[in-house]
Amino acid sequence: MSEPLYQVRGLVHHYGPLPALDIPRLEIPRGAVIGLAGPNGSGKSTLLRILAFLEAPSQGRVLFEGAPRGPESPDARQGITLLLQEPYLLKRGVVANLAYGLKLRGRGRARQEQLDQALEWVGLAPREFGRRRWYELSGGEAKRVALAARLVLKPRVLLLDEPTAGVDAPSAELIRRAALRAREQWGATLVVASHDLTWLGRTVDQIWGLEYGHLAAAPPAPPTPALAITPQALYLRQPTDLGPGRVSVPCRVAGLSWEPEDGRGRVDLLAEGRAYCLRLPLEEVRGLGLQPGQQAWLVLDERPAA
Amino acid sequence: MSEPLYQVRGLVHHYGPLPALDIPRLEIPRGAVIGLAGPNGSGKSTLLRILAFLEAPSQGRVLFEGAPRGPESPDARQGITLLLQEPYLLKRGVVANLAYGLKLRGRGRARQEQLDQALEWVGLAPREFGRRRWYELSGGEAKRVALAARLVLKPRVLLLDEPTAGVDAPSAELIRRAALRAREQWGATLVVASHDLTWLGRTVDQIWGLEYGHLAAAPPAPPTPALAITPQALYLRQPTDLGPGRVSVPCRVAGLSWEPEDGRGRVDLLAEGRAYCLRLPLEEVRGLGLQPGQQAWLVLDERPAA
Amino acid sequence: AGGQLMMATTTSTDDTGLLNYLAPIFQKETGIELKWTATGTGKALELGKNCDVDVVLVHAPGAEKKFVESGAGVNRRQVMYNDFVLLGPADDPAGIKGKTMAQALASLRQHKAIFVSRGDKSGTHMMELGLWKKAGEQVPDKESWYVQAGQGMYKTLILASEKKGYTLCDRGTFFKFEADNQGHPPLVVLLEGEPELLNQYSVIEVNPAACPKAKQDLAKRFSDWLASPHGQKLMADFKVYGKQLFTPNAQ
Amino acid sequence: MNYILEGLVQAFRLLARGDPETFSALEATVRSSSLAMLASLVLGLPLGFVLGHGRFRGRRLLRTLVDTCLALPTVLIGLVVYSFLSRRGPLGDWGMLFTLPGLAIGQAILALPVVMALTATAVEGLDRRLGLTLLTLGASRRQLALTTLWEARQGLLAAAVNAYGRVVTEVGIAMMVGGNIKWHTRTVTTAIALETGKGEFAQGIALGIILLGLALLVNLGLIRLRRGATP
Amino acid sequence: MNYILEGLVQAFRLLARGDPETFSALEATVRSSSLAMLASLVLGLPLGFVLGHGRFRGRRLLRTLVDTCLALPTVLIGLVVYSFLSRRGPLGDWGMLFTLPGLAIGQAILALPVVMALTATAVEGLDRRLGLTLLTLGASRRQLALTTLWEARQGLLAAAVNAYGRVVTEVGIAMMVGGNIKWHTRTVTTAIALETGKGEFAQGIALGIILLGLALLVNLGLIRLRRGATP
Ligand SMILES: Nc1ncnc2c1ncn2[C@@H]1O[C@H](COP(=O)(O)OP(=O)(O)OP(=O)(O)O)[C@@H](O)[C@H]1O
Ligand SMILES: Nc1ncnc2c1ncn2[C@@H]1O[C@H](COP(=O)(O)OP(=O)(O)OP(=O)(O)O)[C@@H](O)[C@H]1O
Ligand SMILES: [Mg+2]
Ligand SMILES: [Mg+2]
Repeated sequence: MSEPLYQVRGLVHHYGPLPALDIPRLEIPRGAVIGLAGPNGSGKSTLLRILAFLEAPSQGRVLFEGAPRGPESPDARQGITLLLQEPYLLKRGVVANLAYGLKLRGRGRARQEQLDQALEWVGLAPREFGRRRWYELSGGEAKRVALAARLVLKPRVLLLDEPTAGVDAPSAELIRRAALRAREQWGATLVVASHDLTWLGRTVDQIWGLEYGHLAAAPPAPPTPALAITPQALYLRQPTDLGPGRVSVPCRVAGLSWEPEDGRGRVDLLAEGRAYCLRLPLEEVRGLGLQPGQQAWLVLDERPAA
Repeated sequence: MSEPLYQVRGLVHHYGPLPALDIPRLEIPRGAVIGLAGPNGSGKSTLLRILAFLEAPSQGRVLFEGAPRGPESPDARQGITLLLQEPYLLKRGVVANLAYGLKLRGRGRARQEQLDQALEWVGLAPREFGRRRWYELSGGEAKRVALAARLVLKPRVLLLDEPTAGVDAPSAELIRRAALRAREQWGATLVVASHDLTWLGRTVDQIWGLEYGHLAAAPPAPPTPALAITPQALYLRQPTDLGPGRVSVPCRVAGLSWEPEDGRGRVDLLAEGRAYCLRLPLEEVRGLGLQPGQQAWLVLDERPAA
Repeated sequence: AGGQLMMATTTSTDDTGLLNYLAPIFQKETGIELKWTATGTGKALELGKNCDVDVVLVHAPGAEKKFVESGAGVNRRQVMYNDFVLLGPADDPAGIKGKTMAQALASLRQHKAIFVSRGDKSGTHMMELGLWKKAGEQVPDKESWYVQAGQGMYKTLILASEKKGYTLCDRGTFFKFEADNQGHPPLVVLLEGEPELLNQYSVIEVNPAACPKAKQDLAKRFSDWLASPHGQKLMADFKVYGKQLFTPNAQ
Repeated sequence: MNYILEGLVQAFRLLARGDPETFSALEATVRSSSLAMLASLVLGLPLGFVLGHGRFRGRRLLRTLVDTCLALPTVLIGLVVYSFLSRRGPLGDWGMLFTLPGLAIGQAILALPVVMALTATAVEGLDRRLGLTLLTLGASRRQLALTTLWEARQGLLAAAVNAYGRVVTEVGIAMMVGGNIKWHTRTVTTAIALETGKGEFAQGIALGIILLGLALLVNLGLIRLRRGATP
Repeated sequence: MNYILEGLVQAFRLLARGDPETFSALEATVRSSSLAMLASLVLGLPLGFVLGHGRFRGRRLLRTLVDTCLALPTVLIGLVVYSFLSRRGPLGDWGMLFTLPGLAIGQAILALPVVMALTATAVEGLDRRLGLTLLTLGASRRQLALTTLWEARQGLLAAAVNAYGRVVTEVGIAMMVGGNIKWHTRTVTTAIALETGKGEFAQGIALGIILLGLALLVNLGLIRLRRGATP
């Protein structure tokens, strides 16, 4: 079980002449919950499609459980599922959409409780929404139905492309819980792309930054958290005497916040246009005595030149 | 010019038996920048479609400049434009998509500078994206192209349905600026629906909350700011002796933040599950001596029972 | 001189190539361009009745007489004939070779030998129906051995040969069939030369009283030309596979 | 004008008195066209799916060829099928010439390119996300094809209705391969052609109207398939 | 089998030596079908748009009727058009019977339901957001229709190609209204019918192949219209 679930080697993907992705090496351990962040067009969706084996990379290999796969290999087909950035519902009712994937797996007729539960996970009342047709949904509702249709499959790998875009805050929280439940309940591995760094930071173990198709922080083990930092990385005065391969960068305190869900506190920092966050018990946050807008320093691993 | 741009009276909209919107009275003044917030399915998109005269309400009247309109009336047709929640690009190149609306207005061939400028407003490099075809775009890029295609028309009314969903943070900031520029440069009136309350609070004059198709705060003049509050509304100890029709509600400090764009500070508060915000110079925020998670009180106008 | 003359005619005159042969000569000599539409006899007469053509050239004496009597046509003139032959498989299972027409038909019925009828009210079909009548036989409409094709002559021949059946055929088409099968057709002539097998062609001008716009002058020129000794000689000279096909008989 | 009115009256009369020739022709039409439609749908839907969904070399050229086959003259099909089914032809032993199943073969060839071309167009016109969605939900190649076709059902209905229109109205194949044999392979269209040739125009129109009536029945039966596929 | 090979050889021979009868028939076919296609597209595209895009009462019934008209037998159309154009008919004075424009009228009637039905299907199959998008960009009713049709161009192409296939292969109207008059209204299909009737099967196949060649040329010309409409 020490073998990583995904191993990516020398991945390059082109659209016509445009290179969209260039990832020399990447490993995703079993049971990891990984966040993908990066500007529009940085390649998040492309990477997710490749991890879902929907698109074959122009170059390089993607191994799943040690073997290369295609959309036809049953393991990958039934074990991996992707929520598209703009989900598409089949031209049927909500329930039929939920049941479709189960039917494909030949698990006979989907049990009603199963479907109801999936709807509840994404905050949709089964009684109200079960009956709706595919076009009788608002944007956020449609997105949540699509997500429910993935959750109900209890897939081993859950790839989510902006699951909370267009979704209201309470539902985003439910989605966060559903994602984490997937790992707890059936050991799912998750990769989640999102622009909502706050939400993402609270949901995933680590965030990988993508930019122009490059992974900003190389993630091989031991993984260096790129965007979620530890308290040890934060300095209120400029640190001296760092070990080799480490640098200090000035940052500003962008925000201090209290998270109603778990009562914990959080510090958001901005350094060189990139956001970092630190999650601590509320008291510790207060104990740091930070003020919004205040200057501080972060100590990071030196990044190799791109 | 004292007549409001939009006057809505007795608006009710049904989808089949489901009521999606019920707004007895609503007025939107010329040059206002209004935010619409509310959970999924609360009717934001429906309201925007009705304001764009794309959909006729089941009941009630919507007056634009004092007169009812339909999708065919040239004033409304060419003066009002809506960015759909899931924008659709015509099956042509990016440039042709941008030029399409201008061509409809018979303004001859669109000038190149005009189109380039619109792309720059949404943070897309004209040189790089001008040549792309409609399918050669990432989700966020497509959304921004669609927005640019609205901005280039310099419409009198700009209705934006979740313009920043799926858009990266720097672009969201650009979109915010573009929206405000529209009011400054050509006096546009804006109504913007979004789930990103932080962004929305920073962009609009006032936020109207929608819930189950009802406007949570009745917005007729003088408008009671529902979600953006003034410093006078915030108390650190429970206030007594309030005037008639006013109530105090306990709240918690959800966050303190520094806004890199304008260097101002901001306090986010949560009361009864609703978010309020207060924008102040950074020093004043610090001067309040607030801590995340701290308890405080808000004084609000008593809300009539729904 | 000049002008266009519109004629409706049966398929046989076109299929044999007779009109392709006559029309250019007629045009050269009179300046009149002959245009024709080749269809079933019934349809040709109906087109005449509706004034859509100026002249008809057909071979169904009974229908022609009615056509003239109804006032649709005038000046019916017999111009030529060819003849029909009764074809069948060479082994002649019904044994009709050498019999008279009436005996032959009776024998077909007795043996329930497959007989393929045109079944399309064409001149050939009318002839066949007349033969049954003359022989005092009921037309065997619903008998399983009596196959009603409802098609042109050539396709009826194909049908008959596929089914190894008997059929009535005009000699022109049989020539073609014979030639196409390198002189060894799957159907051979079993009965021929009886007087009732003559196939008379007539030309009829459309009645100008009923059709004011009909070009009766041109129609009459054509009719006269066909009946003239010159026209008659041309017909006699017309050969299919080296054999004369039509016998001129204008009075 | 008279023909049309007479034809209408005549159509009702034929149906009302249960004219055996008319009903025999109707039966032949229904039988052969049903067989032909069955065959062309069974072959044409999957082939059309591949043509519209696949991404293989020469796909565009293949589409052009299929589109070209939309202009296959029925008489040509009739002749070619005849050449195969004739006693002297390679399939002569099957004894299919001048039978309804033989006729249906020819008609299926006529319908196949229609079904293929329109199915391909319908599949191509679907939302690009559909295929990805089905794959992410775990569809195998077969399940993908089936669901895609089901999502495209409006377009497939159009394909089928169009092909049906062609099959049920064609004359060339029915004449050449069917043989227009009374009581056996005489279809409504060959009967119309025959009556027209006889000059019985009103009767021809009457039969034409009856054929249209049959098509109307078929289409009314399909109405419910249209339901529920659009908002 | 021989017929087919002979027909192929014969087709090349006819084209190579510029056989005047063949080229006259080709010309008649091109002329009448072009006229018919022009008329049916000019009428059928807007009507099909309304049928597919409009939201009026009775729309579904109307679609069913149009679909039924896909099964209009050509001989019936021929007879009806004949009834109007005949000297005795109401439009007899126009002198259109046995002319190519008259034939084109009948063929346009044949093509119209095909164009309408397939245009409606194509328009219905478009993304629901297209219409809203065009309205939000300020399109008038006419601009909406034009752009919608342009976005549906793949489907319209299928409609046109299908209708063309029908028109170019039909025999019934060409026989009845055109009259199959040599050098004038003899089209390739009536020539095929004639040759086949005479038993000149190889010649019939040759002409059929030539007609297919014409269709291939037309479709090759359309290939570039396909480009750029799909990723
Ligand atoms: N089908 C395509 N053809 C050509 N280029 C494409 C295609 N799809 C994506 N691209 C380009 O590839 C790059 C990566 O796109 P991708 O969708 O992976 O970005 P993303 O990180 O998901 O962006 P977003 O945050 O906007 O969703 C972008 O520059 C995009 O324009
Ligand atoms: N075409 C339709 N038919 C039936 N019901 C619909 C339709 N469109 C929307 N609805 C319903 O109407 C209500 C309002 O939808 P609307 O799209 O306006 O919500 P919204 O506020 O924009 O939500 P979101 O934040 O998810 O975009 C929802 O309950 C939705 O399910
Ligand atoms: Mg993306
Ligand atoms: Mg919405």
